[in-house]
Amino acid sequence: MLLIRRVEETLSSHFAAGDIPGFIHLSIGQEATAAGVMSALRDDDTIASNHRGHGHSLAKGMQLDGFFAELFGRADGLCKGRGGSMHVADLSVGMLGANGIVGAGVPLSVGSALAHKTLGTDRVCAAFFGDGALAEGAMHESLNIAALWSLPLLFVCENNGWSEFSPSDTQFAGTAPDLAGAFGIKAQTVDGNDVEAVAQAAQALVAEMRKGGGPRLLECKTTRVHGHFEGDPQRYRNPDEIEGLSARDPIARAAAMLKKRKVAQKTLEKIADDVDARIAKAVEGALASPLPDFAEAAADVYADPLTGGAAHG
Amino acid sequence: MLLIRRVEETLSSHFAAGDIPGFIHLSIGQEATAAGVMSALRDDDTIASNHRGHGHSLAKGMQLDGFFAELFGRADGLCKGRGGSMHVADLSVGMLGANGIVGAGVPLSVGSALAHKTLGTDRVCAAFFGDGALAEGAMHESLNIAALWSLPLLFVCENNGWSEFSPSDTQFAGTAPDLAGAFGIKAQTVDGNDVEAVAQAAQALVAEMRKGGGPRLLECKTTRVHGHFEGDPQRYRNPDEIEGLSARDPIARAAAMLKKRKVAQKTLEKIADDVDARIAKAVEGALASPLPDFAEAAADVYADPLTGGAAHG
Amino acid sequence: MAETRFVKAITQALADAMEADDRVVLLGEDIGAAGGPFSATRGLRDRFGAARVLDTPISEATIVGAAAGAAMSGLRPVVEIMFMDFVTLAMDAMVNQAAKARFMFGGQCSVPMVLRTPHGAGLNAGPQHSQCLEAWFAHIPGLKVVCPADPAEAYGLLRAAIDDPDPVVFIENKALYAMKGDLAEGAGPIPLGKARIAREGRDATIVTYGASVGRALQAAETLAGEGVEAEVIDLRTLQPWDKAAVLGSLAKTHRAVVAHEAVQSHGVGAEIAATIADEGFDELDAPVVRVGAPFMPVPFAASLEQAYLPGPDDIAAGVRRTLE
Amino acid sequence: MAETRFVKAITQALADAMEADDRVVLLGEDIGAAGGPFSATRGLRDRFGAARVLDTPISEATIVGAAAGAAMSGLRPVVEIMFMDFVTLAMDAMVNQAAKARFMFGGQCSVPMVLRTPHGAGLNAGPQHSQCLEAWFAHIPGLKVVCPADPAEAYGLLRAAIDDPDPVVFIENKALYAMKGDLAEGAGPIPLGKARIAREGRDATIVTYGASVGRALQAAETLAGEGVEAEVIDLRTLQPWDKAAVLGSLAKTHRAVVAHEAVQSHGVGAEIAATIADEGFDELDAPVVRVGAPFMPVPFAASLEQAYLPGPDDIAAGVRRTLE
Ligand SMILES: Cc1ncc(C[n+]2csc(CCOP(=O)(O)OP(=O)(O)O)c2C)c(N)n1
Ligand SMILES: Cc1ncc(C[n+]2csc(CCOP(=O)(O)OP(=O)(O)O)c2C)c(N)n1
Ligand SMILES: [Mg+2]
Ligand SMILES: [Mg+2]
Repeated sequence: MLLIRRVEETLSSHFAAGDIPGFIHLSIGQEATAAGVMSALRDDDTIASNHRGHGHSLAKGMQLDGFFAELFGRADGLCKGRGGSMHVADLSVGMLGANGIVGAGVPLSVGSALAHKTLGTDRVCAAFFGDGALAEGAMHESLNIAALWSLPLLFVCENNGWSEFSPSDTQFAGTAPDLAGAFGIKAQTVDGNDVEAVAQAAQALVAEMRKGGGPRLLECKTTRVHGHFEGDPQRYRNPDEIEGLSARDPIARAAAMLKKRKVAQKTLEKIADDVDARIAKAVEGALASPLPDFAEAAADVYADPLTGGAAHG
Repeated sequence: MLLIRRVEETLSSHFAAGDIPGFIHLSIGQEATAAGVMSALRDDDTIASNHRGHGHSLAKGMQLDGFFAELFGRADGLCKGRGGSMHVADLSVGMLGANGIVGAGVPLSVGSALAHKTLGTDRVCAAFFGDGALAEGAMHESLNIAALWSLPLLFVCENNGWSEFSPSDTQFAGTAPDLAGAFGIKAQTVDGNDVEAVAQAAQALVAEMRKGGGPRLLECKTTRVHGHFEGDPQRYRNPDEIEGLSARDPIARAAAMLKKRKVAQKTLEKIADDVDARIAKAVEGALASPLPDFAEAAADVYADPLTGGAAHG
Repeated sequence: MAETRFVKAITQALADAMEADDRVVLLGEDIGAAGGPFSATRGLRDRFGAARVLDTPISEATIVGAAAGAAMSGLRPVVEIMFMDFVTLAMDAMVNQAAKARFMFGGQCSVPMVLRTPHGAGLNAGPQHSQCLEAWFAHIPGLKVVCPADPAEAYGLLRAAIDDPDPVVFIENKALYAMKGDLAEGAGPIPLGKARIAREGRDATIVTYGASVGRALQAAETLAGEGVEAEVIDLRTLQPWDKAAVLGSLAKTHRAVVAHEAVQSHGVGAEIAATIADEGFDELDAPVVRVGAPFMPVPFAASLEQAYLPGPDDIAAGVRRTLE
Repeated sequence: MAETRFVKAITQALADAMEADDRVVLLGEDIGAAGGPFSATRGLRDRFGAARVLDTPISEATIVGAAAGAAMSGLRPVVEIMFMDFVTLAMDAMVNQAAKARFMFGGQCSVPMVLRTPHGAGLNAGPQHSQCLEAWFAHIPGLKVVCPADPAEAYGLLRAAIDDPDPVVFIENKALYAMKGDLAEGAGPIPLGKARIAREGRDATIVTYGASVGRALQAAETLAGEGVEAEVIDLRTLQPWDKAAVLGSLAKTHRAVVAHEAVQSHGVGAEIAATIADEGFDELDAPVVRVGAPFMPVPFAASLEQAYLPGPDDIAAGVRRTLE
């Protein structure tokens, strides 16, 4: 969680400095959902993510150096600089990619969960999506198919109350749990800024899923602290609302909880120092990484370079 | 209702005789839903239909001669022979077309209802779709938008228990009313083979809608007596099930009800004779109608034939 | 005459069309209260009200389908799809419904709607936010496809698109939004289906559209320095396209280059080059050259994206090849 | 050698692929218990079980997206879309997800999936059940596109498509399903990307694919009676396509006709003709002629549909035009 926060703070300043091309969507204020859910998953489980995917990626164990290099558009990026923030992926840890198309990760998850089931494993897949994605037809189709086929698929709705610049109530007439309920899918809502609450709920749901219980939905009520993307002036938002978010900060709450449990201040500081050191090294590596090679990219559109007379195009 | 039945019986025999190109989907056994719902609609209301649209069309007042000529692929068809059964339409009576794409009529209805509302009328739109269409994402998106915008849109689900060759329970994990409920849309289920029950429910719902009550959903439980399309041997269906359908026949039930209310047998016979005479005339006209002209069709792709140097293509 | 940015010309065209006709309504994601992700609809909700500038949920398939249904029921909707890559979600509505309604219902109705959407790369927005998919729509009978090159063109063509009785896909290259240009006071619609000569020349014809018009003009400038006078034809409308203008120019220059930002293979340029290779064959003195993007998704990294984008140099090289 | 119908060759290829590799699973509407709307999967559910032959709800977008996700997670799915017109609902999954995953994830994964779908007219199925939309897919880097011409070709190409590590759109002209032809015992895959010469000739080259191969062969027969020997090239694969084979034939005949059932404008033929007009320019002795469907939706009535379909006569006329 702290890693996610520090990484995104680092990204925010590097973005402002112009080191990062394109646009990036930060999950500052939402870290507990990724960390909590991932506590229930194993390395061989899979997840599909959305445009706001840094937290999901890092919590699932994505390699930090490759992550930074990717966002900086460098050759050593996990995606060799071809995807960036919106497409960062690490298949080796079951992270099937951030996604630029709202809702599109959900059908991918249906397929991934189907593969887990068909191949006779007890793996599960988790699909992360926002409240805005609830309006997409893909959500509905996926809930239905997951229910009909009893797939090991955890639907994780990160409800941060905003869909870009529009408040949720202009976007969706129901709620995620009600929608799941219409398909007979068991759903639960938790305070998404309370990492323990998220973890407990996710662990219980995933345990049921591993035993063949079928799909589940977890709604995490959470807070988007930054703009929709970095650089968004958020004119559409009441400054008081943003101000009020600090009381719900998941990192501060987790730190307070740990203190209450008598975790030594030194231990916490040590964690923070480690995180910062890892980030510093990753950023340094990313900035030192060469720009990607165009010819190499062009050769990687297909797995199978064609021989003979045929040429793509 | 009787008109629909007799028309479709006529189509069935002409199809078997090879007079009708393509494939046709009959609504024999489902006539009461179309007739009942349409009793609640005015001429200036609109409907959108699906692939099984003969009943909706005729109940909305589609011209019979043009209907037959269309299904026979003739120049005097309502669509000049370009659409056939799956695309028969009569905009002059607010019938926005049968539709070959499952679920696609529903977003069109959203737009039509939006137009009614934006133009300040008290018109409503009714969208007809089957239980199989519930699985399409368009259903979900349309329910959501209709609810958010409080549109005068009546969702009519004709639940005949089949989606082509597959029984409903393999197709949709919930029910239409539950789904509507997830969006806060008031829903009602009726015996779709009881024309009075359908009519009463539709009239009550539409009255609320005209007063600005927003969308409603009406589920009609009904029976598909013929195959999915004409010529379908229905090997996937238990013959006993089909046998049993006669007890629920909406036409027989309506006739019995009218008898009980002391409508004279002669009156009923007169209606039947009128219907048959209209059909006979329409079929005759259709068979006498010339084949459509290709050049005329080619000129009708755009409203606006382009001048100057530009040519389409 | 006032200097206007491209995106402001779009806003102006929308506003003037809404002023002229009450039936014109706008639909799209974040176009109302927020004024649009690229600010193309800024101020319109305040001016025309929330009933005519509709903020929609993230439901591309249904908002395009609804636009078609509304167009069949008395409105003239203009729907915005935030990035052209997202039309992948709305193809049924556009292609099976809007495009075919008139024909398949025997001419009973028109579907007067416009789908506005930005295409193009240059913002490091990556593979799912940069595509140019106009060739898909140009392949579909019943649709018109428009792609303007500068602010005045954007204004006039959008007015014409909204006035048009048929469904129109109106494509705005997002790299042009900030472009400045003159827009005449009281400008009117520019007829669809008519190309314009953006620069006259006698040695070779460059056929292009959208943001590539500017690139072609730069190429022509470079070539002029080499003594080569290239004629630049801005198609404006891709479906229908102005075959007479293209063949007319070819009859003068006998050399043709077709350039666009979309992937070259199976792009709009293929149709133009193929038509030239048939109907213009007797006029041709050189191979018909195409300049388009390479056969790969649009890459994210700035360095890759720059190498990916077909630029003025590529176009100039194409022209030189026809003169070899 | 056994005489087999086209649709049975498809079934056989699916069965053999499933036998050879447990990871091959089928998804589609009514493909299981009912054996498929065109019977292409008849008997497979009984043979391989319901877990590998999945009857899906009517949710095209999600079943194609799920196929992509499953392919990234260890399966090799073959998904059936009942009519090609319905791919309009699944374009995001195919184009933004499956096609790009490999490239945009830096080569971390492949997406070994096949989307099977029937295209084409002739059944009076009307404007929304007859379209040929292969040009859309051929325009998308990352996809392969295949369209076989007879039963043996269907078998071999489908085996290759299922074996292929990349996402493949496999298109079956529905008018061919009943076609009979020989299928060799123990036939194997036919490599993607290689054309075949369906008939040799020296006077003109007809480049075509799918059901139009048969039409081109008929045209060639007619032309032979007039003393014109046309070479017929069956492309088999549209993306990639065998440029060397086409240009090689052109070098011999110096005349080219490109024929397909899809709408001519912006069809696959445009790319081929445009390539010929560039790379084959020096070999050309005549205009490059295209033969495709007119620019209108596929009409329903039998009389209109017959007039609509580009047939052997149209192809023969095209060849004659190159010889004028
Ligand atoms: C299909 C599609 N439509 C629209 C967009 C533009 N868009 C990106 S994020 C977003 C809002 C998503 O809201 P939500 O799902 O709640 O996620 P959040 O940003 O709040 O994390 C929109 C509309 C998109 N990327 N894809
Ligand atoms: C998008 C799409 N997918 C599939 C089909 C093929 N199809 C036609 S009707 C049908 C079943 C529809 O079932 P339902 O909605 O219950 O209507 P019913 O036929 O029972 O009246 C299917 C799958 C289609 N026409 N369109
Ligand atoms: Mg949100
Ligand atoms: Mg049904």
